[in-house]
Amino acid sequence: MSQLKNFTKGLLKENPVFVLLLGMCPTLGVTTTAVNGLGMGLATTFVLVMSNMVVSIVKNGIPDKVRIPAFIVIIASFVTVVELTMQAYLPSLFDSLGLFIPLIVVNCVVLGRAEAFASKNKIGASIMDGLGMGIGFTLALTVLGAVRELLGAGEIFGLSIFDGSYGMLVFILPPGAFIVLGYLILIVNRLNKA
Amino acid sequence: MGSKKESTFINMVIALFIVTGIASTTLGFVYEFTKEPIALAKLNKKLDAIKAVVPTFDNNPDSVKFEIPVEGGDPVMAYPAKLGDKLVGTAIESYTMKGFSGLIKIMVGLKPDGTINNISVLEHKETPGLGTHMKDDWFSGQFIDKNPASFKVKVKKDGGDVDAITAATISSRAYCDALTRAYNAFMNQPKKEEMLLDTTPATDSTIVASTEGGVK
Amino acid sequence: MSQATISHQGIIESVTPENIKVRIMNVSACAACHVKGACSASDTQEKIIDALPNGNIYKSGDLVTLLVKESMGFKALFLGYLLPFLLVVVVLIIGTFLELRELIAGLLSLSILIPYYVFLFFFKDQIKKSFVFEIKQ
Amino acid sequence: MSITIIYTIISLSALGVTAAIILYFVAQKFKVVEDPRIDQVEEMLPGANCGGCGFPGCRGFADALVKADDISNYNCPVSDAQAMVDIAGVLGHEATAADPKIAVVRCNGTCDNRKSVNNYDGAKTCSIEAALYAGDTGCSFGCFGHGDCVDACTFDAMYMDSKTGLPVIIDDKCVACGACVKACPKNIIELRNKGKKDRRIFVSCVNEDKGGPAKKACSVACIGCGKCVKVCPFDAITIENNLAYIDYNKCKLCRKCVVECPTNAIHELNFPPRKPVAEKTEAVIKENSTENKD
Amino acid sequence: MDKLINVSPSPHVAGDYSVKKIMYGVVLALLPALAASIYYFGMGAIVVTLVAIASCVIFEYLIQKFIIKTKPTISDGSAILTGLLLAFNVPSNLPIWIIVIGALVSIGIGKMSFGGLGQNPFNPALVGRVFLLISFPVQMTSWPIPKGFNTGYADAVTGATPLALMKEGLGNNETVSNIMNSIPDHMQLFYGSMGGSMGEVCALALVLGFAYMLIRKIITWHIPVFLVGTVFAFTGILHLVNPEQFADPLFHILTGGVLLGAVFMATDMVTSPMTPKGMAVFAIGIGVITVLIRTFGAYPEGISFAILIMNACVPIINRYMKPKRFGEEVKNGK
Amino acid sequence: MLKTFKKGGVHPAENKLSANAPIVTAEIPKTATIPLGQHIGAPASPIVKKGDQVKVGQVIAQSSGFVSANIHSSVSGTVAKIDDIIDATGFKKPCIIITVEGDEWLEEINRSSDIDKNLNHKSADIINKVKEAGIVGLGGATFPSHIKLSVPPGKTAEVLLINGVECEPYLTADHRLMLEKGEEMIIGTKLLMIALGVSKGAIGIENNKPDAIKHLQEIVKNYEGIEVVPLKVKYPQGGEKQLIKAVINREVPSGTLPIEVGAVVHNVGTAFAVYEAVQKNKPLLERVVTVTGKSVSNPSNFMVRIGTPTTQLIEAAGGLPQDTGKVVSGGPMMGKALSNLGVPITKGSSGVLLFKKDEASRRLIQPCIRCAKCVTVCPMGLEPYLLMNQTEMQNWEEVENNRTMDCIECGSCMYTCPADRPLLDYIRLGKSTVGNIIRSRKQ
Amino acid sequence: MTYFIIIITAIFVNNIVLNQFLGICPFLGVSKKISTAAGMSGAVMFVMVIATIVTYLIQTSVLAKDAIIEGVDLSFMQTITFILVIASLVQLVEIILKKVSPALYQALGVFLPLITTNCAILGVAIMTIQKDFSLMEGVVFAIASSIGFGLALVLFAGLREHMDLMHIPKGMKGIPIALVVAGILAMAFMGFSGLV
Ligand SMILES: Cc1cc2nc3c(=O)[nH]c(=O)nc-3n(C[C@H](O)[C@H](O)[C@H](O)COP(=O)(O)O)c2cc1C
Ligand SMILES: Cc1cc2nc3c(=O)[nH]c(=O)nc-3n(C[C@H](O)[C@H](O)[C@H](O)COP(=O)(O)O)c2cc1C
Ligand SMILES: Cc1cc2nc3c(=O)[nH]c(=O)nc-3n(C[C@H](O)[C@H](O)[C@H](O)COP(=O)(O)O)c2cc1C
Ligand SMILES: Cc1cc2nc3c(=O)[nH]c(=O)nc-3n(C[C@H](O)[C@H](O)[C@H](O)CO)c2cc1C
Ligand code: SF4
Ligand code: SF4
Ligand code: SF4
Ligand code: SF4
Ligand code: FES
Repeated sequence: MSQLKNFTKGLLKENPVFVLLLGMCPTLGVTTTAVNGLGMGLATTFVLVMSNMVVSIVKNGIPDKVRIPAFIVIIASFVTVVELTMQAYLPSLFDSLGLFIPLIVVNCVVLGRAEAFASKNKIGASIMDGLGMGIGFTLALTVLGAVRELLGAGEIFGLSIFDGSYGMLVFILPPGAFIVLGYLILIVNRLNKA
Repeated sequence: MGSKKESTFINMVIALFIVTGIASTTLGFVYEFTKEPIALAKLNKKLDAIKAVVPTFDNNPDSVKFEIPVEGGDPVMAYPAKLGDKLVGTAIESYTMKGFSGLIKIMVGLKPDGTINNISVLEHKETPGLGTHMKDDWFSGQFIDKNPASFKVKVKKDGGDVDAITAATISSRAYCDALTRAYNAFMNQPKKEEMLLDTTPATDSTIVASTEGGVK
Repeated sequence: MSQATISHQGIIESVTPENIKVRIMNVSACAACHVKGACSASDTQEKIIDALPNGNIYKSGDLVTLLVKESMGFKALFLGYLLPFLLVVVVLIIGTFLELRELIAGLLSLSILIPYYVFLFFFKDQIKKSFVFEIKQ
Repeated sequence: MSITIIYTIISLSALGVTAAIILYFVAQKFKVVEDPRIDQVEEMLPGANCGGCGFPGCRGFADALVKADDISNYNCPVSDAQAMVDIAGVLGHEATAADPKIAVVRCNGTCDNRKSVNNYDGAKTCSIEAALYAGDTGCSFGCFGHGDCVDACTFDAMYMDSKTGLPVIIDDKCVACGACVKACPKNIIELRNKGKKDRRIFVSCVNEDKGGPAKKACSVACIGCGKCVKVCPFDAITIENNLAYIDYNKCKLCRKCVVECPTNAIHELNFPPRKPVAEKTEAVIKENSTENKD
Repeated sequence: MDKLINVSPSPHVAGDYSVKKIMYGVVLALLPALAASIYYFGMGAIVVTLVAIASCVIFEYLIQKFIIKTKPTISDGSAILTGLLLAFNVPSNLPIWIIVIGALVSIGIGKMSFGGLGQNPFNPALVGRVFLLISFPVQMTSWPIPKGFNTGYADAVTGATPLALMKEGLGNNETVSNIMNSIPDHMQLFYGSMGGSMGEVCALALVLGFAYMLIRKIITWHIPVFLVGTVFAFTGILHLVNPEQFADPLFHILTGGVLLGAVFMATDMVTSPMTPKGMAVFAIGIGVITVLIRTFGAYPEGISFAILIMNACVPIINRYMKPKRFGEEVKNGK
Repeated sequence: MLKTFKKGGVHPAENKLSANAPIVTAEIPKTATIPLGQHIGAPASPIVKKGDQVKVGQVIAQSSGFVSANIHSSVSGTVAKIDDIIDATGFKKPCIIITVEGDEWLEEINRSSDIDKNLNHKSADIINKVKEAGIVGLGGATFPSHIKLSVPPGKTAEVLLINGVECEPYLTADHRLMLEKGEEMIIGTKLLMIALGVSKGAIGIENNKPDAIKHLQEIVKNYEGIEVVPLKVKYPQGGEKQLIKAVINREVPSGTLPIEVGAVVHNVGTAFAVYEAVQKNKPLLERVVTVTGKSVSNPSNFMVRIGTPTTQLIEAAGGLPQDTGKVVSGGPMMGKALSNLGVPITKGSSGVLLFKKDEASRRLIQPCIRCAKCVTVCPMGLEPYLLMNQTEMQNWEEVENNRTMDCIECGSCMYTCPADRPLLDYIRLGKSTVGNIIRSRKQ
Repeated sequence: MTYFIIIITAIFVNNIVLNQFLGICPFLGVSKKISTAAGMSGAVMFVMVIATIVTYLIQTSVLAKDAIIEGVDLSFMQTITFILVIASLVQLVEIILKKVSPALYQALGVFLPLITTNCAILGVAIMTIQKDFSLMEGVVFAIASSIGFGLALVLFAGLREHMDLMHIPKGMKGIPIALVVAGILAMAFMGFSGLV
């Protein structure tokens, strides 16, 4: 697979959220606005790229049996880095993402890529793969956030599109997350087939 | 694929030891590095809230904060703001449990005589589009420069002077409740007199980094 | 009449007159996920199940379905998870009532698991008798 | 170095070592001897995780393949036959390159060829009609046309031709999984060799009646006359129960029987058009083209 | 004989129930309540009803025709019913665009996403209603005050429902008897002279509809009776415990959507259990959750939520509440 | 209160058009086509060849297994051929075709119509006679009757129930038989009681046949131990298990036979056939068949020789109406639609029912609205909608767990379904598939 | 009374799956059978409680500020520690069970999918710390959360079983319809808001 393909496959064909259905908890949990989705997506992308990179560097030094815990440690470290950095420099975003930042650890996109891809491939490919997956994830979260924000409050990225009093609150509330994601997956499936 | 390390006991321990060792070292340093900015961010958040509700000041209200006990509930936190050595206002972090979805936290800026300077909402879980309107200027604006001694902090339905948010009387009521709590605490604070007389020079406004967040 | 059963696919590992060993792949809760391949392998475990030999029609390598009565599944659940869970919680409550320090109470409640598992160990043959696996093609 | 860093390192390393020890024991107890070949085989599988093989996902299947003594009974419907051969190679089994197969519909009882004698009004599925009635035509062997086979195909490789009332197989999509064969209560669909250049010759009829009734019920029925048997130079054709059958392993695609058959029951697929010899042949060619449009 | 004879498996005759008859039967049973709401809310009721029905039918048609591409089946009457019941569940001064959104949600999300009639696990009209309630709480909780032969629509004078008054009053630590003074008496409640959703106000009309459906054997008595009984018993007990904290049971039954829900929405056969035993469990569940929400929750009324929640339990109820099998439990007098 | 079974049931329009038409002896056909498989179980094996001369009552095919029955010639003449003939379902089945010549009976058959009240028989003799005479259940199931009379070891029969319910709409064959051959039928009942060694017998009759109830009540006064039980009009009152529940209030446990609760059920026609076999030496070679339908000009009841073509009976009842859309052998609820009209009357045919075009088609299938009407009416306490769905999804394990095998195929569910779902079609498919699974498991 | 509030909140008002979005993967992925879903919830309850106790003890006696040494605050290591501890714990339970009673272990293997460390378990452990619960409160919270998880799971398994017999439109089959159902369920559960 060419580098480019490693990168692009994550965008639509193997989009981690819409197609692979990975990392659903943060996807649903943080996407009340497009900005939150973007922030979470970028945080995850960072962890994904860094851990993919490190995993592919150290893969040969690690015995099979402790592969998973070692990966977890690596991933968790990057998560903590993100956590601390965000807390320091983007405190309000950190507040709104809340619990889901530490939960990046258990996001199977990350562990999954480390395990399935980075542990078998060279650094370059691994980074591209991580980047592709991460951007796919970010894209999905941002789209979901934007749709919810638009339907719920008439805004996208805080820019008013129509009068907020016409917004349907339910889309900002938990039920809206499920419903919008359900239909988005439907649409992406159709697009992918076409 | 190169040769993998065998999964022997020793290998495993060593590998994990190394991985965790490196990870922890890195983390430790990152932590050290971000410790101050984090503390700063936390402090700033608080200071911003205080700034928003009291007149210009030049001290660090966080370093002179104190608790005021409240009857039948948790104490509220008071942050005296001074310009030079003059108390220009006190920010009171007050709360209520009577919101539509429970807890609402507000920061109330009171001038030394108890007049409301400004109010900001710190934390709430009210329904977006309903209770959230309590953050709107028109709503909080109606309290500015009112003194609860004369301005009845109650929604009109309950015989007060406050215009309630449409379809969110509960939130409005809760807001008034938190405000009243702040006001009462301020007026009944044991240190009140002392505070007004306090002439100790304000520490310069550089922020003391070691300050921990303080209030949860 | 037939009762609600749970079935699980497996592959016959070995056949002896006394029992048949069936190897199953125990996948995690995410098993329904499209790309479980992309997830880590650590959460797939092989388990060897001893099943009752019924007839000589099976040979090793056959793909078979293991059948367990649903009630048996719940019994296993009770012994394996719920009972120890209850023990832990009860000890914790007692500890809290005795106003022990949290650390002590917590450790105490966790340590109740040790005698529990010892107990299970002594009764393992008894337990074994009450769990019967059937297989069908 | 601050004290925090020191403690960080101490506690985390301790944790790491503890985890290593626990995992060591886990590994000891579970002994998941992951045969490296599993990964290899999994790589060769399509990764569709469709469950078509009867195992939980491709990895499950890969695992089963690696552990099995004889893999000839295992088949991945999605990947082509070559993949299975390659896998057999990896696993050191005999590489029996099974010829690629494809489903064929052995009934040509279209609405025109086979008139209805009554009007079936029950639930519109083949299996239900089969359980109760012989069908709404004189042929009690032929296709009911309710499309149970089409429903069974998970690869969208079939559709019901609304004109003929018969199922049609889309060559490119059929992976020879056999689901349709199992679904058809009349045993009309057969998996046959895909043939050179996708060319196939088969008897498109399953009627076991004697010639007279068979011909009466359906104008293109095999009447068991035996002419094809005589003409076949490779002994590929046999007749049993008044029905001819062409063994695809023996058939060399010479097309002699096709011309010989008096009822046009023998079909040829994907052959170039013949030089016009007789009008009958033309009919056959026309049928080919309908059969092939996808 | 010119045409071929039919063959089919037995039976060769069919009874005279049909989906259409059932659906239109329910519509008929809803007419008294419709009449009552037109009486009380005038133009508003007519506009809301027409918009809701029309948009439900149109959405169903469009979705079937263009999205899932099946033969449109709008003539079976279920979309009309969904529209009518959606209209019955909203205030009569609801802006038209909100009603259209409600209809889209009812039909699009609540029904067609699952494949249409009979496939949906949740009551479509209630999915629409709860969606609107959560999305547009302001508009959905301003109730026109009923007055005979009302003609206004958007400009109707709004007020609160008895339940909202009760909830608010209790929230202010007032006593029940105090609050009751500002609420119409029980007889008025029975006739429907109170604020509320369009179709829920007139208990009399709903009871008439119930009787009609019973006689026509469209529904059985189990769900309505168990549901109302549960609400009565539960609120009765609470009332006995503290009459100043909890309103009397009759008040609870006559106000809000209990009757509408019990007779027309919980009985939706698609989304309710199949056996009398199951229906009893289902109805009791709804009753209990309704009272819990009303008396302890934030919302003044909870029947819509309660029905949806119990809808979710229906598969489990069906699974464990099987009909008694013939020959299952043999106690033959041998 | 009339006795009835408790759970479920429907009440289709009765349409007993031929209730007042006395039984007419139908003409002897020109050729008789006698299928070898007229009963449940193995087809009989022919013992005549092409060209053989046969007489009325002569055995032409012999029982070929434990569950099988003899077949007798119902006419006299020459065996034209033994061949596969398309049967009612369109499949080819072996038949003996006899070209009729005259009407020559075997001598040992007593053709007088005097009533022979001699009850001095031994159980074994009766059973043997029944077996020899090729009697099978005439209530529809065509199960060889002698097997039902041989109580399996370990079980005891306590009561004999005679099924005169005739709960199927339209059909009146049993009704007329009870009215016209009541006494013979009662003697047959008595003989069956002797064969079974029971002292109690009951005849269950639906309350819509008051004349038959009265008539039989008169007669049974002379016969000890027999009671006539009027039953509520509710389909499927005549189902074996429902009848037992209604009359003696016992439920036959799932998966077992009536003998489990000490009951044996026979149809009135069977009882009459037993009378004829034992007292008159006459094997089963004719039966009463109702020919009816809303468009039929003379709805009638015929005494018909087995092997008579259906078309001949239809002619005798006034001919095939122009707008016939469907022809059913048996009643509207359980009968089989005929795919061609040339098929012969067999031992199991109780009626020929003609539907007009507008009655003949099923209505459009709609999605199930889960109204539970099918559940309510199922007399077996099943959930037909579920069985259908699970069969459709081929979830055989669940189909079995939900007891599809208990279904008696009464059709009540499908009759009542407002969405016109083909419930029973699917349930039958489920039953046959699950039946196969169970059988293969036993091996 | 606080326990009561914790319980009601965690089960109904802030249901861990429908409102907090934790444990979505098993929610969407776990088997279609009600019994398996129920079994799974039981197992999760055990793991969640044990995990909460262990992580709580680690937090308070190691990580919290001043817990081991005055002035040292290791709480930033929460994430990494908890995930490691929980992951090992899950494995440990398995080994012990296998060792002490193979039959039991086998039966569970056939009955249940594997329990993995998922968001729900880690999330509850972290929330216990974040909400400043005492140990007992934390345990009650964990139990209530797992009941809420089980409730959602079982309801959902029932709906799945039901929908397996229905003709869901092609594109909606599987995850999309599952999410829509979850959304409607979440909407219905919003009725419980304020119920404390
Ligand atoms: C979905 C929904 C959310 C609500 N949220 C709030 C809220 O956040 N704050 C509030 O005061 N009232 C809220 N309410 C309304 C109250 O339940 C109640 O109806 C309202 O306070 C009545 O007061 P009014 O006199 O202001 O109309 C909400 C109602 C609904 C239906
Ligand atoms: C914290 C954690 C979360 C996981 N989440 C998922 C998940 O959401 N979906 C999934 O398919 N696998 C997930 N996995 C991996 C599975 O548990 C398991 O390893 C995988 O399904 C097995 O796939 P296999 O069949 O390729 O071996 C997760 C693993 C961990 C450790
Ligand atoms: C649904 C149903 C309805 C039946 N109705 C009748 C009936 O009306 N009269 C009758 O004699 N047998 C009826 N039977 C057949 C009886 O169950 C039983 O087979 C028969 O009475 C036994 O007598 P036989 O062996 O003499 O035929 C019915 C069976 C079923 C399943
Ligand atoms: C007694 C009865 C009650 C009904 N109640 C409702 C209802 O509350 N909401 C609704 O959308 N449809 C209702 N319907 C119509 C129909 O069942 C509904 O649209 C289906 O749920 C759509 O699949 C009802 C139908 C009947 C027969
Ligand atoms: S079902 Fe039949 S047509 Fe479809 S892929 Fe399988 S073999 Fe081919
Ligand atoms: S080939 Fe078989 S399954 Fe397919 S439509 Fe014809 S009869 Fe039905
Ligand atoms: S009677 Fe018909 S519509 Fe009603 S539940 Fe049964 S199958 Fe469904
Ligand atoms: S399921 Fe069987 S027994 Fe029940 S009503 Fe239907 S056909 Fe009759
Ligand atoms: S045998 Fe049929 S065509 Fe030759």
